Amino acid sequence: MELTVNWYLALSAILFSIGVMGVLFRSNAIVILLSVELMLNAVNVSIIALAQMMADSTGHILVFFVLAVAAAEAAIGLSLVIALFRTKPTVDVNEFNLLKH
Amino acid sequence: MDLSQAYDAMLGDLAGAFPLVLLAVAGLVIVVWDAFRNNDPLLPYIAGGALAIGLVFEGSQLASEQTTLFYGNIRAGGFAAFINMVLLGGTLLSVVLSVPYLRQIKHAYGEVYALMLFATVGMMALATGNSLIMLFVGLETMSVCLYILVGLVRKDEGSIESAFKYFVLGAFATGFFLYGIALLYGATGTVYLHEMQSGFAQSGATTMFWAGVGLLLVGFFFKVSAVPFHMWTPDAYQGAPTTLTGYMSTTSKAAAFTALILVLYYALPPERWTTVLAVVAVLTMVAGNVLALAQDNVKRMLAYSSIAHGGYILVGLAAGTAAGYSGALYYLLIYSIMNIGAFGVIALLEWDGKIGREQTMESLSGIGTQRPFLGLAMAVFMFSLIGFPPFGGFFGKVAVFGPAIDAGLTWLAVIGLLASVASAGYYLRVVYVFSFKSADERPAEAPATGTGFNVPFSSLAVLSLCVVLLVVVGFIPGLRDVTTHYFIDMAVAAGTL
Amino acid sequence: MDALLVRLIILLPLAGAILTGLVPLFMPGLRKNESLISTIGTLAVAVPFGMVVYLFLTFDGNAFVATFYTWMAAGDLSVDFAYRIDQLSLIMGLVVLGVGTLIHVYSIGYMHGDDGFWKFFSYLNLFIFAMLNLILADNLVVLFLGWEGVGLCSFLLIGFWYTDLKNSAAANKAFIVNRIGDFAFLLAMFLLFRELGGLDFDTLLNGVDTLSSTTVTMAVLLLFLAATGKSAQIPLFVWLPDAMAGPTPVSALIHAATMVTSGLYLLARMSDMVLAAPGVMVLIAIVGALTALVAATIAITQTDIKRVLAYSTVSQLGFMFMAVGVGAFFVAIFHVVTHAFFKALLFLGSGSVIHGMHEVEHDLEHEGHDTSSFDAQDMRTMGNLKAYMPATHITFLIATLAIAGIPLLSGFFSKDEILFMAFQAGYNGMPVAYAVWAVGILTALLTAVYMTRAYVLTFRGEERWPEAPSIAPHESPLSMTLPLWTLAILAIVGGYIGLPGVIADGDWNWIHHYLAQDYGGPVADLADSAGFSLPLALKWLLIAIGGGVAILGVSLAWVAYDREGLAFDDRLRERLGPLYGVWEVKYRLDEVYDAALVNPIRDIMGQGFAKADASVVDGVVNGAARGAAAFGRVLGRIQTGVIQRYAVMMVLGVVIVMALILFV
Amino acid sequence: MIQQVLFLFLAVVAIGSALGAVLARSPINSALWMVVNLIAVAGLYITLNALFIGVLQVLVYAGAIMVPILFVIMLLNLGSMPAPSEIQWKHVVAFILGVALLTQLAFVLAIGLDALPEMSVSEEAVAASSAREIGKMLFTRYVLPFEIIAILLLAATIGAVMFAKRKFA
Repeated sequence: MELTVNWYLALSAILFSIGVMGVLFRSNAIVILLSVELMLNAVNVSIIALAQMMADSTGHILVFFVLAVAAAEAAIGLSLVIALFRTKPTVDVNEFNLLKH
Repeated sequence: MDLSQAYDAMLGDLAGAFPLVLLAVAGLVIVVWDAFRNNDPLLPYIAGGALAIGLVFEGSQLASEQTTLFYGNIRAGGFAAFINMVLLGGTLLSVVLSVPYLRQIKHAYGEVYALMLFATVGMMALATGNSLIMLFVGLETMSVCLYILVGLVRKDEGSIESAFKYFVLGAFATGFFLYGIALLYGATGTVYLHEMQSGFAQSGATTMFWAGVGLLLVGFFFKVSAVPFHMWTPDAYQGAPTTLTGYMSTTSKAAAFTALILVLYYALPPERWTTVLAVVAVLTMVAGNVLALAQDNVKRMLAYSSIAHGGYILVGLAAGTAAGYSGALYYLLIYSIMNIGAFGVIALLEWDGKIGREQTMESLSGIGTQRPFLGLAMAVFMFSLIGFPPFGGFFGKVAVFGPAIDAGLTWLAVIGLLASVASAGYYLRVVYVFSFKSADERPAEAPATGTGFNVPFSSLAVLSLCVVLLVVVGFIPGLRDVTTHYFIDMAVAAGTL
Repeated sequence: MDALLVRLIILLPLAGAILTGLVPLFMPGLRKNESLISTIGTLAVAVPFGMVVYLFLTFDGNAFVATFYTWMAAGDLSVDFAYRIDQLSLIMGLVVLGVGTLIHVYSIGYMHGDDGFWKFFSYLNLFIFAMLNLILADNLVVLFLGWEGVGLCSFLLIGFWYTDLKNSAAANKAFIVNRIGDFAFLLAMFLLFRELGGLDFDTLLNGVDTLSSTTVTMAVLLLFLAATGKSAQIPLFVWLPDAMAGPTPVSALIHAATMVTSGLYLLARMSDMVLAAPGVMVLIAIVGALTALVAATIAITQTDIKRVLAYSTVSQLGFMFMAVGVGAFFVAIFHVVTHAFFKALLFLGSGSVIHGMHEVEHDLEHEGHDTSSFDAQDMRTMGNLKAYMPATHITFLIATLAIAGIPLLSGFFSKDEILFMAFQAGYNGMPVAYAVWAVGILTALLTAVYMTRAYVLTFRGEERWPEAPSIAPHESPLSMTLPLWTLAILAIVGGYIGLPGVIADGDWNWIHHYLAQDYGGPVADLADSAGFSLPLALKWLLIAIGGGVAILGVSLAWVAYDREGLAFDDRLRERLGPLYGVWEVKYRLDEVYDAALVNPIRDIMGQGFAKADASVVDGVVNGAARGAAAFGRVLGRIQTGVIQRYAVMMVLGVVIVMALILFV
Repeated sequence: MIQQVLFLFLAVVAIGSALGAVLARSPINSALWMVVNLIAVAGLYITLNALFIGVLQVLVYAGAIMVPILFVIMLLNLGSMPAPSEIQWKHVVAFILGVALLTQLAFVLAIGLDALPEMSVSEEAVAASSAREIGKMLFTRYVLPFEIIAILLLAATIGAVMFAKRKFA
C-alpha cells in the first residue's frame, strides 16, 4: 500500500478529535490547555502534509505562525491559571462559575 | 526574487498601510514610555493622537480605489478605508471613555492603551486581510489582546474568571478555525482569498473544500458570538471593565464580520452556506433576544442584546448579495456607535470595578431623573437599538432586512422583524427604569448605587457625539451609498480582486 | 417661495421642540419660565398654521413636491426627503396645525405649574413635527418616519406623569402594541419596493395596474394591519383606552384628533391600491363596523369620563373604517375633520372639568377630608357642573350633540354620509354593506345614548361630591376656554363643507369635489358611486333615519338620566342582564388575550414567572413579554457558568454547521 | 517500505501519547505524554522531508512551551485529580459529540480526498520546505504577518506579566 497524504490527514483528524475530547472531558485547567495545544498541533500535521504534496512553502509559513500563536496562548493561559489559582486554590474549571445565567 | 528590490517595493506599501504601522509604533512607544514613567497620564494622549491621525488618513482614502499591499496580503483604500475608519473611530471613542473610567476604578495602567492599539492592529489586519494567513494572524492578535483586557481587574475573581473562560473557549475555537484554513489550503492550493474560487475549480476537492468552509465559519461564528457559539459572550462582557466591554463588543465584532464578508464575497461560490447562515441567524436572533428579556443585570442584558444584533447582521450576510453585504457594513457602523454609547453610559454609573458585574436594572431606578443627560442619552441608545426611527438603528435594520427580502429570504426577515419587536420589551424596560421610576424604588438589598462619579467633559463629549450621530446618521445623504459600490460586480469578484 | 414655505412648515415645530426641550435641559434656570416656553412652543405651531392657510388659499389644484435633498440612492432605491402638497395633505395640515395650535394654547393653562412644563411643550412640538412628516410625505419612507415619530411622542406623552406607575405601563403597552402594526407597515414597504422599485406615491399608485392581485391584496392587508394598530381597531385597539393616562391635552391632540387618524390617512393616500383589493375592503368594512359597535357598548358602562371619550374615539374611528371599506375615502377624511373638532372639544371640555374637580379635591384635602379614594375623573362624583362652569358646559353640550349626530351640526353630516355610502354600496351589489349600514345605525343610536349620559351625569342633576356646594369648582382660565369656544364654533359649522348629495345633486359637497380623484384630488372614488343611483326618496329616508336615531337616542337618554341619574345605570344593568355585564368588563378582551396567548406560555414555561417584574406592561403585551422572559430564564439555565458546558455547546454547533454544509 | 513502517510507528506513538496526555490523572504525566506526542509529530514532519519545521517543532513546542507548563504545574504543586466516581450525563453527551465530529472528519477524508494525488515528496517539495526558502518567504511575501506576530508576542508577554505578577502597578 502506497503511503499517501491521506494517511497523514487521517492521523491529523484523529489527533484533533482526541484534543477536542480532552477539552470536553477534563476539568483540570492545565490539561485543557494541553488539549488545545494538541488540537493546534494536529492541524499542523495536516498543513505540512498538504504543503509537501503541493510543493508549496506557504504551508510551512502558516505552521511557523501557528507555532508562534501557540506559544503566545500558552503564556496567556498559564498566567491566567496562576491568577485563577490565587483567587481560589484549585484548577478545577467546574469551580469557576461565578458568572452565569 | 531579489531581496533589495523587494524591500524597495515594501517602502511604498508601508506608506499605504500607514495607520496600521502608526498604531503599532505608537503602541511600542507607549510600552517603552510606560517602562520609564509608569502610568504617565500622557499615555492615552499618544494613543488617542495616533488613532485620530489614522482616522484622518483613512478618511482621505475613502474615495480611492481598492488596492492590495504587501504581496496581496492586505487591502487598502476604498472598502478597507471604510472599515478601518469604523475600527479606528470605535477605538478612539473607547479610549476617551476609558480614561476617566479606569482612573475611577483604579486600573489606569499605561499598558491598557498599548494593548488597545495592538488589538486594533489585529482587527485591522483581520478586517482588511486578503490571505488566510493574514486573517489568522490578525484574529489571534486581536483575541490575545482582548483576553488580557477582559481580565484587567485582576483583584476581582469575576473578572479573572471571565478572562479565563473567554481565553479557553477562544483558543478552542481557534483550533477549528485553523483546521478550516488547513482544509481550504489543501482544497484550493492557495491562501489568497481572491484565488480561492479558481483554485477550487481546478482541484475539484469539493467535500474537503466545504468542510473547510464550515470549520472556518465556526471560527467566525465564535468571534461574532453567533448562537450556539455565544456562550462566552455574556460572561466575558460582564466581567470586563465596562468601557472595554463596549470596545470589544463593537470593534472586534465589526472586524470579524468584515472578514467574514470578505471571505464570503471573494473566496466562496455562493451556494450552500446560505442555509447555514440563515439557520444560525435565526438561532442568534431568537436566543439573544429571549435571553436578554430574562436579564436583570444591565451589562449582561446588553451582552445578550449584542448577540441578537449579530443575528440581524447575519441576516444581511445570508442574503448573499452585494446589497446584503453593504447593508451589513452599514449596520456595523451604526451598531458600533449605539453600543459604545450604551456601555459608556453604564460605565459612568459605576464607581468601582466590581459594581458593573453586580449592578441590576432596578438598582438604577430613577437615575435618569437624577442625571438627566445620561437618562436622555441612554434613551436614545435604547430606542436606536430597538430599531426605532428616526434613529440610526432603524436604518441599519432596513439595510440588512431589505436585501434579505429581495433575495427571497422573506421568512428570515420576518423573524428578524418580530425579534426586534420583542426586543422593545427589554430596551424599554431600561428607559422605564431609568427615567420613569423614582430612586425610592431601588430594592433595599441591591448594592448601594450612588449617582456614579462626576462626568468629565470628555465623556460627555463622546456620549453627545454618539447621540448626535445616531440622530443624524440615517439622514446624511450618500452615507448609505458609500458601502454599496464596494460590491458592485459580483461576477468578476473572483480572480480579479 | 412655496417650497421655502414647506421647509419652514416642517422645520419650525422641530426648532420649537429643540428650543423648549434641549435648551432648558442644559439650562435648568429656564425651566420655570413658563411664558417664554409657551410662547415659543405655541408660535412654533401657530406660524406654520398660518403658512398652511396661505398655501391652501393660493393652491391652484396642481400637486407639487418640495424636495429637500436626495437621501439615499443605493442601487435601485432612491429615496428623497420630499414633501407633497396637494388637496389631501392640505386638509390634513389644516386640521393638525389648527387643532394643534388651539391645544397648545389650552395647555398653557392646563399645565400651569407642572414641573415638566417645558418637557411637555417640547414633546408636543416634536409630535407636530412628526405628524407633519407623516401627512406631508411624498413617499412611504418619510411617511413611515413620521408614523414612528408620532408613536414615540405618544409614548413619551402617555408616560408623561411617570411617577404614577400605571402611566408608564400604559405607555409601554401603547408602544409595543403599535410595534406590531409598524412591523406590518415595514413588510408592506419591502413588498411594494420589491415589486415596483420605488416608494414615492407616484410610482406606487401608477404601478398598481402592473401588480398581480395577490401582491396587491397582501400589500393592502399589511397596510390595513398597520392602520389597525395606529388607529386602534380590532384586534389592536386595547392600547387606546389605557393611553388616557396621559395629560388631557395629549388625549385630545394625539389620541383623538390627529395621530389615531393617521391609519385612515394612510389608506386614503393609498386609495387607488386599496380599491384594487376588494376582498380586503370587505374585511375593512366588517372590522370597522364591529369596532364601532363593540367600543360603543363598552362606552355605555364606563364611569371614568376620559374612558368614555376614549371608547367613543375607538368607535368613531370604526365609522371611518366603515367608510374606507365601502370605498368612500373622501368621507372618511371628512369624518376625520369633523371628528377632530368635536372630539378635541370633548376632551378639552373634560380636561376643564377634571381641572375643576382637582380643585375640589384640593379644597377637600384642605378641609381635612380623606381624599385617597377621590377620583377627579369619575363621573359619579360630579353632577350639576353647569352651575359652576358655564363655558365648559355649553361647549361640551355642543360637542355632545355634534357627535351624537343631531341634524345640522357637523357630526350629523359626516356620519350621515358614511351611513349613506354604506347603504349605497349595498345597493350597488355589496351585500355585506347592508349589514354594515345596520350596525352603523345601531351604533349611532348607542353613541347618542352614551354621550348624552356622559353629559347629563357630568353637568346636570345634583352635586355628588362631598361638602357640596360649599366647596365647588370654578371655571377654567381664558387660555383654556378660548380654545373651547373656537372648537365649538367649528363643531357647529364644520359639517357644511360636505353637504349631502340630496342637496343640489351633490354639487355643494365641497370636500368631495376637492378631494376626490374624478375632480382632480388625490383620493380615489368608486367609479359607480358618482352616479348616485339611489332614488331620491330613499335618500331622504336614509337621512331621516340617521337624524331620527340621533334625536331618539339623545332624548331617551336625556330623560332617563336627568330623572334618575346614576340609578338608571343600575336599571340598565338589571334590564340587560348578562349583556350589560359583558359590556362592563369590556368583553373581557384583555383577559381573552391573556388566556389565549399569555397563560399557555406561562403554563409551559412553568416557574420563574411569578418573580417577573409585574409593573412593566400589563395585559397582553406584558404577558407575552413575561412569557418570553420566562423562556429566556429556561434557556439561561444552559448558561451554567461552567466552561465545559459551553465547550459542549460549541462542539454541538460545529457538528450542526458541518452537517448543514456537507449534507444539505 | 521503510517509510510506511516509520509512519505507522510514529502514528501509533502519536495517538497513544495523545490519549495518554488526555487521560492521565496527574497533570505532570499529562505534560510528559504531551512531550512524547510533540516529538513523535516532529518525527512525522521528518518523514515528510520537512526538516526545518521538524526542528522548529522540537525547539519551540517541546522546548519553549512545555517547559513553562511543567514549571507551572510544579509551582502550583498540583496533585492528581480524583477519578470520577460515576459517569455523568455530560460526559456521555461530550463523547457522542466528539465521535460525531470525528465521523464527519472521516467522511470528509474518505469522500473528499479522492481528487488529491498520492504522496510523493518531490525535489521541489524538499526545496520549498528548506529553511532558506521559508526564510525568504517570511521576509518578503509574508513580512507583514510576521511583524504582526511580533506584536502578538509582545502583547502576550505584557499580559502574562500582568496576570502572573502578584502586584501590578
